Parts: sequence; structure tokens; C-alpha cells
Amino acid sequence: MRYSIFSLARNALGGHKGWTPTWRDAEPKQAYDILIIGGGGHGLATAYYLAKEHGLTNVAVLEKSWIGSGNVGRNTTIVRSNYMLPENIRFYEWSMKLWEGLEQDFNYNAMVSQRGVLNLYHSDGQRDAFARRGNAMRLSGVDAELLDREQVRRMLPFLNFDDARFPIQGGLLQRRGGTVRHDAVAWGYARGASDRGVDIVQNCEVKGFVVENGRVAGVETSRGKIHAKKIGIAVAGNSSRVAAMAGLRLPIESHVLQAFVSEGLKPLIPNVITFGAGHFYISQSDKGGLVFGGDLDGYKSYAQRGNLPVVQDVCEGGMAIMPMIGRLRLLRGWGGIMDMTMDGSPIIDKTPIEGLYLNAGWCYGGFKATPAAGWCFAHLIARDEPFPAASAFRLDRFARGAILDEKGQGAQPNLH
Amino acid sequence: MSEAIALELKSPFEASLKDAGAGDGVQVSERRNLQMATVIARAGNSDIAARLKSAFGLALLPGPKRSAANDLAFVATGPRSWLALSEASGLTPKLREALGEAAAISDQSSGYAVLRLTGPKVRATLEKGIGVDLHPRAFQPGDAASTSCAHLGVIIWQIDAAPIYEIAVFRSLADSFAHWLQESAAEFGLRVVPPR
Amino acid sequence: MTNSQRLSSGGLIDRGKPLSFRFDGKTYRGFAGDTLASALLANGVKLVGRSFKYHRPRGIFTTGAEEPNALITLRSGARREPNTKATTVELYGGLEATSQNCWPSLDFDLQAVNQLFAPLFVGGFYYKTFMWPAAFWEKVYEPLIRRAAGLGAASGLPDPDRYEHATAYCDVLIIGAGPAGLSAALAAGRAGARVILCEEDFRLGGRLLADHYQIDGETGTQWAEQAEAELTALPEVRIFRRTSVFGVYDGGVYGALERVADHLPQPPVHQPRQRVWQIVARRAITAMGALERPIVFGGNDRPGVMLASALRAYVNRFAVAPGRVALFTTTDDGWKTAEDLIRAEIPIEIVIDPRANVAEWLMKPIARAGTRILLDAVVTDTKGGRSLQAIEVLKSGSKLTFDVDTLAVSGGFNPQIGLSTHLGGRPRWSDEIGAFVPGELPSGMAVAGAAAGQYKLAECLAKGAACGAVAATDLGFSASAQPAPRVADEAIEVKPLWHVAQSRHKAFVDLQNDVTSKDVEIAHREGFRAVEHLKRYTTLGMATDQGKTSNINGHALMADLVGRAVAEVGTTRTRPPHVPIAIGALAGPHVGAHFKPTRYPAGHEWALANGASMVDAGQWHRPRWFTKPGEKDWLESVTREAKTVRAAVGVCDVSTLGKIDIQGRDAGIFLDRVYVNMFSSLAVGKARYGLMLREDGFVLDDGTTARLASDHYVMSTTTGNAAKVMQHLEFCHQVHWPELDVAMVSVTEQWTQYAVAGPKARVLLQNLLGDALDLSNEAFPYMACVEFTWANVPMRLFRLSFSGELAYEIAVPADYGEALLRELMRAGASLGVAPYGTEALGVLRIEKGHVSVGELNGQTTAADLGLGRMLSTKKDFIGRVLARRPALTDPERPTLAGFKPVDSAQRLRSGAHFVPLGITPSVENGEGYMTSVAFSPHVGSWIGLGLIKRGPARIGERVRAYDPVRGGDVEVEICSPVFVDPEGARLHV
Amino acid sequence: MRIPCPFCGLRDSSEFVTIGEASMSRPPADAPEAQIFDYVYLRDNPAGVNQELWYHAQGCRSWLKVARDTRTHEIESAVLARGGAQ
Ligand SMILES: Cc1cc2nc3c(=O)[nH]c(=O)nc-3n(C[C@H](O)[C@H](O)[C@H](O)COP(=O)(O)OP(=O)(O)OC[C@H]3O[C@@H](n4cnc5c(N)ncnc54)[C@H](O)[C@@H]3O)c2cc1C
Ligand SMILES: NC(=O)c1ccc[n+]([C@@H]2O[C@H](COP(=O)([O-])OP(=O)(O)OC[C@H]3O[C@@H](n4cnc5c(N)ncnc54)[C@H](O)[C@@H]3O)[C@@H](O)[C@H]2O)c1
Ligand SMILES: Cc1cc2nc3c(=O)[nH]c(=O)nc-3n(C[C@H](O)[C@H](O)[C@H](O)COP(=O)(O)O)c2cc1C
Ligand SMILES: [Zn+2]
Repeated sequence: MRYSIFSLARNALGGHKGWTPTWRDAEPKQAYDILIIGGGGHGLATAYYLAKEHGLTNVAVLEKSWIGSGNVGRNTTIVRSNYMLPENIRFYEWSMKLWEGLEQDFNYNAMVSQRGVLNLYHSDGQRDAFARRGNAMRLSGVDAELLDREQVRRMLPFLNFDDARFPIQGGLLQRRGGTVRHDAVAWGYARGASDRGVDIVQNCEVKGFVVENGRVAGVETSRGKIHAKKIGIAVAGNSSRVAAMAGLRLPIESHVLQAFVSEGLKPLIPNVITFGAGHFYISQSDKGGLVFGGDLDGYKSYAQRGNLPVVQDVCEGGMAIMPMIGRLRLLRGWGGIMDMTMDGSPIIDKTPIEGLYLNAGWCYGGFKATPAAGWCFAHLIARDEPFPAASAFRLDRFARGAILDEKGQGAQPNLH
Repeated sequence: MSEAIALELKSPFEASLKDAGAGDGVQVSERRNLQMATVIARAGNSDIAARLKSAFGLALLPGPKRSAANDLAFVATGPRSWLALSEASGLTPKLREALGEAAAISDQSSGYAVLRLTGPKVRATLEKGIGVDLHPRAFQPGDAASTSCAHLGVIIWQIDAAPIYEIAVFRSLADSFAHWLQESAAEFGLRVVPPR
Repeated sequence: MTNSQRLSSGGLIDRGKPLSFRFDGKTYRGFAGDTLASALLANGVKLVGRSFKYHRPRGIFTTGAEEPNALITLRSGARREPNTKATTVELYGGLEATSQNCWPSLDFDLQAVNQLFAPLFVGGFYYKTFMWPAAFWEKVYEPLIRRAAGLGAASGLPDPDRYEHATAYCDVLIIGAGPAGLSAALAAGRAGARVILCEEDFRLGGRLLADHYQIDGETGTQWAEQAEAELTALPEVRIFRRTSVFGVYDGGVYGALERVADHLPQPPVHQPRQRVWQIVARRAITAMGALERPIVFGGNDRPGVMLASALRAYVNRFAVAPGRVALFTTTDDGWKTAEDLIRAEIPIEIVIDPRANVAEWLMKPIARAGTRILLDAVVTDTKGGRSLQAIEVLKSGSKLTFDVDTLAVSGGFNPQIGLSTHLGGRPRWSDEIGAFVPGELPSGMAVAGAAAGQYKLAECLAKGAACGAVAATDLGFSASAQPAPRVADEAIEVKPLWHVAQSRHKAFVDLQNDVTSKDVEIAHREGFRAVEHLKRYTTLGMATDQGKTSNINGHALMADLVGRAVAEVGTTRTRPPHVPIAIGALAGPHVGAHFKPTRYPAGHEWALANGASMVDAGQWHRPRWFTKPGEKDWLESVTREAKTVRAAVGVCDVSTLGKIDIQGRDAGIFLDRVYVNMFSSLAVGKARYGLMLREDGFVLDDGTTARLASDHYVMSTTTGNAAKVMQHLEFCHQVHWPELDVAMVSVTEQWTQYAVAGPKARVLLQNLLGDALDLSNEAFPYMACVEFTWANVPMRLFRLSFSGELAYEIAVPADYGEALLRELMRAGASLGVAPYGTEALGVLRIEKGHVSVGELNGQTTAADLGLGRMLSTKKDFIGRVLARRPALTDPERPTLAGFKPVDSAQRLRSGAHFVPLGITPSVENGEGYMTSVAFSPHVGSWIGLGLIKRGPARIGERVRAYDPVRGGDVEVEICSPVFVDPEGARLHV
Repeated sequence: MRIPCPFCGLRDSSEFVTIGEASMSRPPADAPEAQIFDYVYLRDNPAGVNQELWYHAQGCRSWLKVARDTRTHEIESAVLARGGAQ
């Protein structure tokens, strides 16, 4: 069913009795051409683009829980392409472009809101590092502006300009960056894929691989064995666990990242803002909640929840730049499991096992990647060659030393 | 110029430690002219205790404890390290002489700033910064802990059940520590008493 | 302004302490002991807010933190607190509250027209529309949606109040001071355990304050008072009133918020507004009670409809007298409301119970009072404008209407399972009480009382005491058995009724987020059937009450729709905080200038007194430059300072660099392993520049390390990496090579260190030290070091140079740091000495081509920095192997070079990218970037260091330094990174 | 989370930093490059009990080997990485 104000009005007249499921809740078949493991943003987008761009529809997405239950349903919704390394800029900018046309493309309003992302800087050194980044973006044709203190003050007068420990000196602004309604991305892709024939199978946990002669042949799941010629892994925080079923060790650790939402408020914070001298970033959802987060808890975890010190650290960061939020209340906090790589950049590649493909290592930045990750992963699976925008995200880059370390932290995942 | 010059000593809390609030809940004094040194046991040498015993009559307790004899105190800061404190001069050479190969000794007389805290509300104040249980059932005279207090690394030990505590912080952080102390103790009243 | 709806006697309010307050500009009066909600009700105020989506009039629904409706904005100005639940606000004199989400007024809210469009605004409508034309979303639709969103408005002003953090320890933490919690506290406290009892209310007692109970022949309130008195007298029991436990964390850590001053107009001097406690408990007992749940029927949101147990609390505890009351109950407990109203001589018109059979003894007293009873009947709809006027009841197929202004609803109770599930444990369904009860508990936690589904008072008291005793004995205390208090048992039968299907009008499931039963049906139709999907699609349970009154009904409705049991459908995950917590409280005391500690070097005050501007270097404050009278800008000061060093002598505080004492027989071997170059071969009395890699082959840090004795080195690190390097060294020692005889400790704080640099540096030091040391080039050459005593103070002198001039670094114990600085300046006065700051330091090192933070950014290799030859081939060291990976040794990597503008008047900026001349800059032809720049008085123009492909091979070539974000585009010439004295002659004079 | 430091006792995890798995130790100098690569880059990353390295940065400055369950955060044991008791 095509969505529009007219379909809405028509259904309203009919007491909303006419709506049909947004996606089919499919029973798994015994065999498919392609299986995608993981019904998160990336898995669903991959299925969508396999169907839409490559005409491959004998595809199933296997999700161990309900779709969107992973990180796509628990991120802070920020999308941007303000990276420093050309390989990353190229990929995330491709994603930005896809975001910009997404809603018309899949006929679902995911509320892509290009309200601007502002990264504050607090020292000359940081300013120059941001200049380096902004210039790299501009060289790649991506919008970037370096604001000074007065420009930031005019834009966001409520920030702490008066008694800050690390005074705000300015910021790097990407106006095209912003937020997207996270759940709707999963639902929209699921709907688009399902409409084109893809089976979305929920409550179906992959528990092992069937490998025959060095080639994948299918998976063991909580709902039985399913055969397939090609299998794509897109399980984010669970990448190591699933890869281990195929005997692979990855350059990944799973860490917990918390996020928080405040009670609903009238519009207060117009953009996405990040603190440069502490761990804090914030935006306001269209519903009115301030959505914010900060650093990883720092330890490995599969528990989807964190601890109090980081809650306090994040709020401290928030008060440091915007002391007006002191009396606003934190309503809920939650955690997600991040597939943190050794250089902080992702992996979209074939694995040593034929027919098995890997999309992983998104750290805390993979939501913004969703369209491009789906696009590029679908391309890789369908054509067995990388899509150019993702050609640097290879597994062997660590062995070669061609690492993509934006922060210069080295092989320590919790510092990226 | 030359030997005639005497360098003036400036203690870290000189400028920053001030009274706060009304009342006498907490009394604080700075321990000035303290000699301090880090003592780290060197590999293969486990006779530090024996040497301390014979040189100073100090019985070194295992674990996170303060061991003292006369003027000399050893506050354990880690499995093989201590902060030695004394008011008499020449601490570092004395320790080097007594411990020889057994330990590495580094002068820290200026490295730390040390406060002594007491008063009926001292625990109520410290629990606003220190995450270690200072209740008498858990922490007693002779106990020590290396921990953090309001974002600052500290070493704390208890001198007396009164209670009297001493806290060492890195010198450069004295102002920040004083600020925290004043804010936290103000509701009970903080009095600066003459240094000892 | 009278308390028109107040009983003349009874209740726990203090009629001797009247308090006046304002709501929406009107003045009212309440009493000490009131909440804002009870005071409003006592004043006959029923309409207090508007709902989120449809702007429907809303009143007071509950008595606690579960309140979905009565959200107001408390206080004004910078202390404004939007979305405050009137039910949780303790009344104080002068309180000021305003309604929210309405315009122009609460009574007449224009956005109530939204109700007309309600047929369109169903769950999830926005996903289906607002897509065309594409440009409209950003410009038209989204701004409209955003404006409509949210409830209260923030002040936009900095919060003026202070917050504290504190840690408390206990053997047994008890959460909730109702009968169960009080009994638990008494049992554990009497056994001698350290007990903390947290109660979010300002008065202990829980439901004992709200219901009529007899315990051991006393009223429940009296019993609670006695328990409180006994607990207060126990030395190891701490009672935290006005304190909500909001979260359970790993290892027995509980978060609690103490509202220290929220019941006052503003915090008293030296008192925080609130305090967040981190409670470390060996055992915990949650005794948080149960929350009553509503029934979903048409118009169930109208002001005047409230929970039956809440109405009872308003009558019994707050002496509020409602008007004409009806009761709609599907539980035995609901009947107690009727009983209590009758006891308070408040007429109750009718009791409606959908059950066909209700115990005689429950009905008898009600019937006797003349109240009509309708069994096997349901309320289908309500009528009224801004408050309830009538209800429609369906009984045996016929519709009856009753004029009432208050409808008490009792749909059963839900144990407060919140905290018990914070660590991920799933609740368990109990058929007996028709509710979820705590399932697998976090270790060390027990649940008692109504929170565990134990609804009988006797059971609450007994189980509470048992839990308290078990916790104490588990921990080695001996608890003596106490006789159980005598109480009359109560009936608890409940027959869940989730939804009155015969309702014609909107029946609300989530009152705050305006989620109706119809929305649940739509979600079902569209496939959002998992409860977590239902939540996200309809926003059920996502409001400020987190579904405390709504989730179960929504989930039960979905269970009906999918034809499964509630237990199978399950419930959504609860998360901390259990109640919303002010962000300022979670942030704590470290705000403003105290966000992070500040470290001051010993010479700080001297520097301030001598015109220094300061800069943050990590947590340190360092002088950046010293302004002399008449200097017009920073560049003039910095240039003067740099020139002084090159021509005469300057003094710079370098104390912030990390200093690590490394001692032991194996210290040299250890350093050989952590540095790329050799240190075991360094002569005593000498220093050497060292470079450290990470294990992945990239540069970690650099610095000079001096050998003071055969078994004693002192290492220096960069300011920013001091802690990181210390951690790394400890790691290498403790984890990799514990067998080495090496001991290390940071002595950064012990030593204040000044660089004395410039051709006259030696003279200055000779002036100062006299013949204490022979400073001649022969006796004390470049890279020499010595420990000595001067003026009875132990000192260290190093002949090091970052500036490229004849230079020394002199170190003294920090207590003498300021004194030495004064002496240095005095000794140099006749030589024209000047203090210099980090900017001039930067100028001098860039002129000399020394790398620093700009180049040591974690992305560079030794070879990138022109230091590749330092990597020893004679030994293993951290990073050796992986530094050889192909991409790290690629000759095309950007490598360190110097840069000069072709037009010497042009300014350089770091962060600019290098691109070839004459072609359009693009990412493909980017060749590297500028890492550091300075205005060089020596060269007479701006100069820079940067990393550019094959840098050293391209000296003399010109490229563009392209800086579009700052509008810069400068033609530069690649040159040697050493601009001054490339032969190093000046170092050796 | 509370870490049982063998020297200091139970302390809040915020006093510590962790750098991940302790399952593999640094290969000797003559080990093949692949082994060093494994050590630096590859992780088991198990869901379950995990041996990991924690540093008591705001305490006794010891590196600890901690056995911790990544699903529950429960800690089975903690010992000094360098071996020995205190
Ligand atoms: C708190 C937080 C904030 C974040 N903020 C941002 C942000 O602002 N911007 C941004 O760009 N990114 C952000 N991220 C990161 C982003 O959410 C993730 O990188 C991204 O969502 C990961 O891709 P995904 O959507 O496919 O993952 P997921 O949604 O996690 O999908 C993986 C799916 O695989 C399923 N699965 C796992 N194992 C199995 C199995 N064995 N069998 C079947 N199914 C399985 C899981 O149940 C899950 O549904 C944030 C993440 C978190 C947690
Ligand atoms: N007959 C029935 O159907 C029925 C049902 C439920 C309850 N009850 C009655 O209610 C009473 C239950 O006693 P109880 O002691 O279990 O509960 P209670 O409701 O009397 O007390 C719970 C207390 O916990 C406090 N609290 C809740 N959450 C808190 C938090 N996070 N932090 C701090 N404090 C918190 C509340 O303010 C309250 O004072 C009994 O009298 C019982 O008979 C009866
Ligand atoms: C962008 C964003 C906004 C959210 N807004 C709300 C909100 O307004 N109210 C709410 O209760 N939860 C909100 N949540 C949190 C969810 O309720 C939920 O906690 C989160 O999706 C993680 O799922 P879990 O808690 O079920 O594990 C939001 C989550 C995200 C990612
Ligand atoms: Zn420790």
C-alpha cells in the first residue's frame, strides 16, 4: 500500500480498518539464494537494495528477536559525513546522499532532518584539527564550515560562554548533517524489502553455519536449518559471536554505549551539538526529548546496559556546555552493544569462507551509514566485488597497515 | 650571588585553604615541612620489612596500611610501594642508606600536599568525594587507601579514631582539592586551624 | 481562596501551618503536609493540564511518581522546572506553578482543535505522510511537528542551584518505607546491621498513611511513627527521606536521589538542591509497593477520573473531600475506597463492579450507607467539558447515566517491578494477582510486600521482617525472632478487566501520550505486534511516567488481539532511572570552571603577576605569553619573547612535561624495550632523545631521558601524554616483563623545571649558581646532566635544547619552584632575560623543526617524522614488528617537511591541505597537510611544518596550502623543516 | 561495577581502565609477524567469562587480570597481572 496524505485520509474515513502489515512477518522457507543475518538497519537495507538495485528477491533477513531491536533502535539518530580520512568521507557522503532521497525512494517518512551538526572546539590545537577535517571534507565536495566563537554564540546563545573550564572557541559545522527517526529507518527498509518479495523472519536466531567444502551452504537457526548460496552477516555488536560460529576471529571488541533521553520539552536545541572537551553530544527529537550520550562505558559487554559513572560523566559534560539543562530531567537511559574495531572504521568485505560476507565494525557510527552500508553490502554480495565507496573497508587492511584511524588511538577499540 | 641565597619555600595550600560556612563540623590543617618519598620494592628483594625494622624499628604491615614508628610513617600505596613520611630532614638519604638495593626511592617532598582533617562531620564531608567506605567498621586507624576524590587522585589514611584522617594530593591539584573541600564542608562549617 | 473541598478534620496535614501558593497566577491555600496535587484538589481545582497530542483537559490521576496527567511547570525564572508531577511536589509557602502545553490558557486551549483532526493523528501517522514535496519536510512540516512536540518549556537559563554526589555503604539497603520496608528495616537494624532506608515520600509509612489499618491495636500511622522512632534511635540505621532509589547497577551499586531542598522555595546557603547517592549495598530489599492500574474505557481521561487508591489517599491522608463520587472497580481493594468515603461521610453515589459476584461482607456496609451497587456492569463512557459531569454505565444491556464529578477506578495492582529488572532480569506473570511480579533478581536483592505481589498487610509485615532478618543473618548478624504484629487480613481478589470494549469514545491507554485502544488496534493491524514494536510505534509507555499506569493495559489489549496470554506477549523493558532525575543532579558539583580539576605549576602566581596569559594544556594552566606594557597584540609579545631567546636568554616553565623516575638494575634494558633507540648504552650524566612507539608501530610519544646513575634514569614525556605513557610503562613492566628489576614512579609533581635558553643562558646560570657547578662546554656539554645541591636544595641540571639555542633545564623541588624562578629572573636581569610562554616555545621549536603535538597525533610513524633512522635494528622494542607493515613503510606516505609562503606577507595556518598548483583541488590530489605554523622572527615570515608526500625529496617545489574552511589558499615552498642553525652549531657553544 | 583489587579491595570500576583481553601474551621477539598481528589485532570477544586486563589507575596502579562475564558483568576473580600476592 502506497503511503500518502490521501491514503491516510481514506483510511481515517474507514476507521483505520484498512491498514495492512507494514512488512510481512514471514515463516522461513527451507532455502534461499541469499540470507542476511541481522534485522537491524544494515541487514534490512541490504535486503532492500538487493531486491531493488539487483533484482534479487529470493532473500530472507533472519532476526533473532524483533526487527530493529538492536542498535538501529537505540542510537542517538545522528547522521553526518564530517569525517577526516578520505576513505571515510567518501563512504559517509555516499550515505548522506542516499539519506537525502531516502523517503521518496522507499515511500516512508523517516524524518530525515538536516538540522546541522556542530562540533565545538576549545583550543587552538583542536581548531586546527577541525580545520584539517573540514578542509578534507571540502576537498571531497562535502559541506563544512569552521565557525569562530562569535558565530557559535550567535547560533547557540545558550551555550556556556562565560565560566567554562574549557571555553568554547568555535565549532565545525556541517549543515547537511542532522538526525533521522531511527526506528522508521528499520521499518521503512523492511517494508520496502518485504514489498519486493524479501522474507523478514523474526525470532529466528542463527546458531551455526553449514559449511561444505569451504563454502557456506546455510545456517542452523532456532527455527531449523535454512539453506542458502550466499550469506551476509550484519549483526553489529554480535559480529564476533556470529563470526566465531564460522571459525573466524575479528579485529573487534564489543563494548557498551549508553544513551539517554530527557522528558519531552518544547523546542530548545535546534541542532546536533557535540562537546569538544568532554564526552557529550545532544539533539532534540521531534517528539521533544533531548537525546544525548557520551563515552563508551569502557569495558566489553554484551549486556545492553551500562553503569552509573558514565551516566554521571555524560551529564557532567552536558552541564559544562549548557548549564540550562540542569533542572531538566533524564527520563530513560539504555545501552547498545558496539562492534568496536581496532581502528574505529568499519568492515564490508568477503570472508575467507566462500559465500560468506561480513558487514561489521560500525562502532558508534553505523546508523548514519545505514543506507550506504546496505547499498555497498548488497553490491558486494550480488556482484562479488566491492562498491567503490566502500572499497577501503577491507578485513586485510590491518595486516597491511592500511588502517583508517580517525582519532589516532591505535589498536585499542575503547578509545575510538 | 651564590650560596648566600636561601630559596623560600612555598607550601601548596598556602593560598587556597580557607574557612567555609558556619560551625565547627570539620577542622583542617596543612602538614607543612613534611619530607616524603616514594619507596618501591625492587625485584627479588623482599627484605624491606626486615631492614625497616632494624633501621627504624618500624614494623611494616602488609596490605593497604599505615605503619609508623616514632616520626617515620610508611603508607602503603600499592602492592610493592609506599609513601614514606617524616618531619625530620634527610628522609630520602636515610631511606637509601637503610634500604639500599632493596628499594627504589624517589623524593616526593614537594610532590604531594598533605592535609589533616578532623571534626564531627569529617566523614559526612569525605563521603561527598571519596568512594571508599570510611565507616569505623570498615576503615580504622592504621588503614590507608589510594583512591580518588572528586576526580582527583588521593591517598588517605586514618591516624586516630576521633576520627583524624590525612589526605595527600598531588601538589598541583591543591587548589582544586581545597575548592571541593570548602564546598562540601560548608554546610557543616570548615575551620582552618594552624598548620602542624 | 478557601479550601472548599477540604474535610474539617482528619488527615496528616498540619492545619496549624497554612501555606499559600499560586497556580496559573491565582493564589490558593494549602497546609504543611500537602502535596501540590492534594492542595489543588482541596481548592476544587480539577483541570491542571492538557494532554500531549490532542490537548485534552486533564486532571489529577494518582498520588505519586506514576502520575501521567498532572504535569505542571514548577517555579519560575532560572529555577523553572517543566513537566513536574503535581503529585510529587511537597507544598511550600510561596510555591508557584503554571500549567503547560496550552495556549492561550489552560481553560481555553486553541490546540484542542487537534481533536478534530484526531482521526488523522492516529499512531504512526507521520511515517505515512509529509513526504511530498520533498523540500517541504524541512521547511514546513518538521517545524510544525516540532512546535507541537514536547510538554513543558525549559527556562533556557543556567541552573542557579548546586548539586552534590556522595557515596554511602550499608549492609542492607531498604527501598521504600511502607509496612514491608519498615519491618525489614526494623529486623535488619535490630540485628545490628548497617541499614539505609530510602523513602521517596517526605513521610514514612507508605500505604499506612493512606489507608485505614489497625496494627497491634494502633492505627497504621501510629505504627509507622513508632517504627520510625525506633529506627532513628538505632545507631547504624540511616534514614533517607525524600530519596528515590532510581537505578540498580552492577556489583550492588544503587543510585538514589535525595531531594535536599525541593520542599523549600530555594536551597538554604551551603545546601545543595539535590544530592545523588551512590549506595553500595551488600544486600537490598525493595519494598516499593504496588501501583494501581486504570481500566480503559471511553473518556477515561477526563479530570475527575482517578485511581481508587489515590482517591482514598486524598481523603484519608490529605483530608480532601471530593464531590459526588462513583466507583468503578474490578478488585476487592476498590471497595475499600467506598468504605473509607463513607467513613469520612462523603456520599458515594454508586459502585460499579464488572464482576458478577462480590463478597457479601464487602458490599454490606456500602449498601447500608445507601450507595447503589451495580454488579456485572461497566462504565462505558464519561461526559463533561473540562471536568467530569456524568458517567455512562452499561448493565445488562441497558445504558444508565449517573451525574458524578469524581470517578474512582480500580483495575487491580501492579507490583513495582522497576528496580528488580534493571540488570536485565525478566518479570514473571502471576495469574493469581493478574500482574507481573519480579522474576529473577539481581544478586543480593530481595523483594518484599506489595512489590512482590504480597498484598495482605499481615503478609507485608511478615515478609518484610523475614527479608530483613535473612539479609542480616546472611551477613553474619544475629536477628532474634520477633512476634508478628496482629492485623486484620484483607481480601485481595481481582478479576482483570483491561478494556471496556463497548466504549464508543476514545478510550485512553497511555494518558500522557494520548495512546488509545484504537491505536493499539492499528498497531496490531500494521504488524507492530511485539510489545516493543507496539511501544515504539504508538509511543505507549514512553512518556514521563514510563508507562507505570499504562503498559500493562496496552500489552493486555495486544494480547487479546493476537489471541495469546499476557504472560506470553510479555512486557517492555524497564530502565533506569526509575523516576526522572534532574540532569544537574546527575552531573553533580563539577560545573562551570570546576568541570575538571585545574593543575597549577609552582610558578603560576608569579606568571600571573608578570602579565601572563594562560592556556590550557590538558588540565594544566600554562603561561602562553607575557604581555609587556605597550604591546598591542599577542603576536608582538610572542615575537619579542622568541627574539629574546635567540639573542639573549629566556626562561620558560616546562614543569608540566611528564617526569618519570625509573630505577633498578634493569632500567636500561627496560628502556631499550620501550624506546626505539638504545638507552642501556647511555653514559651516566648524559641525556638522550627517545622515541616510543605503540605496539602497532605508530609513534606514541617522545622526550629526553637522562641517566642520573647506573641504575637511575629520569624520563620526560610530553605534557599531554604523561599519564598515558606512565600507564604504558606500568603495563610493559607488570604485564610483559615483571621479571625485570625496574621501578617507576611519576615525579612530575615533585620537580619544577625551567628551560633557560639563549646565547646568554650559561652566563645567567653562572650568575645564579656561582662556582657550584662548572658549566663550561667542556665540563658540561650538550646533553649532559647532573644532580647537585645549591642553597641547601637538591637540584638537577640538564643541558637540553628545544629551541636550538644554548640551553639548559634546571629542576628544583616544587616547593622552591617559585623562589627559583625569581632568582633566575634576578640573575638574568642584566642580560635582558624574559620569561616566555608556550607560543614562543612553539615558534622556537618549529624554527628548529622539532616535532610536537601537531605531529605526534597518533597517525604518524617515525619515518613520517623524519626519525626513521632512530629505529634500532639491534634489539626488540615495542612496535618494531608492526612498524614494518607495507602501508607504514610506503614511500608515498606524507613525510615531515618545512613550508614557507612564497609571498612572505602571507599567513599560514595548520590544518591546511597541500595540493599541487594549477589544478582544481580535490581529494584525489591531496598530498598532506600542515601540522604546525608560527610567525618566525628569524625567517621574517610565517613558517610551517607539515606532512607531505615524499616531503624531503621535494625541497624547493611549490604547492598550495589550501584552507577553504578559513578562506586560505597560499602558495608555499617546500623547504627543510629546520629553519635555524641546521648544523646545530649553536647547541654546542 | 565493583572490581575486587587484590591489594585495595572492592573498588568502583571508575577507578580503573581496561584495555581488553588478556587471553594472549606478547609473543617473543622472534615470533612470526602473523603471531604479533594476532596479538595486537584479533580478539575472541566471547560472550561469557572473559580474561581481561584492568589497570587500577586511581588506586594502587596495579595491572590486574580479571575474569569477568561480558553478559552479566559479574566478576569471578581478579589477580595481579605480574603474579604474586600483594
Ligand atoms: C547508544 C548508541 C548511540 C548511537 N548513536 C549513533 C549515532 O548518533 N549515529 C550513528 O551513526 N550511529 C550511532 N550508533 C551506532 C549505530 O546504531 C550502529 O552502528 C548501527 O545501528 C549498527 O547497524 P545495524 O543497525 O545493522 O545494527 P543492529 O540494529 O544492532 O542490527 C543487528 C541485528 O542482528 C541481530 N542478531 C544478532 N545476532 C544474531 C543472530 N545470531 N541471529 C540472528 N540475528 C542476530 C540483532 O538482534 C540485531 O537486530 C549508536 C549506537 C548506540 C548503541
Ligand atoms: N488489597 C490489595 O489489593 C492491596 C494491593 C496492594 C497494596 N496493598 C496494601 O499496600 C501496602 C503495601 O505495603 P508495602 O510496604 O509493600 O508498600 P507501600 O506502598 O506501603 O510502601 C512502598 C513505599 O515505597 C516508596 N517507594 C516506592 N518506590 C521507591 C523508590 N524508588 N525509592 C524510594 N522509595 C520508594 C513509596 O513512596 C512508599 O512509601 C499494604 O498495606 C498492603 O496491604 C493492598
Ligand atoms: C532517539 C531515541 C529517542 C527516544 N525517546 C524516548 C522517549 O521519548 N521516551 C522513552 O521512554 N524512551 C525513549 N527512547 C528509548 C527507548 O525507550 C528505549 O530505551 C531504547 O530504544 C532502547 O531499548 P530498550 O530500552 O528496550 O533496550 C528513545 C530512544 C531513542 C534511540
Ligand atoms: Zn588497587
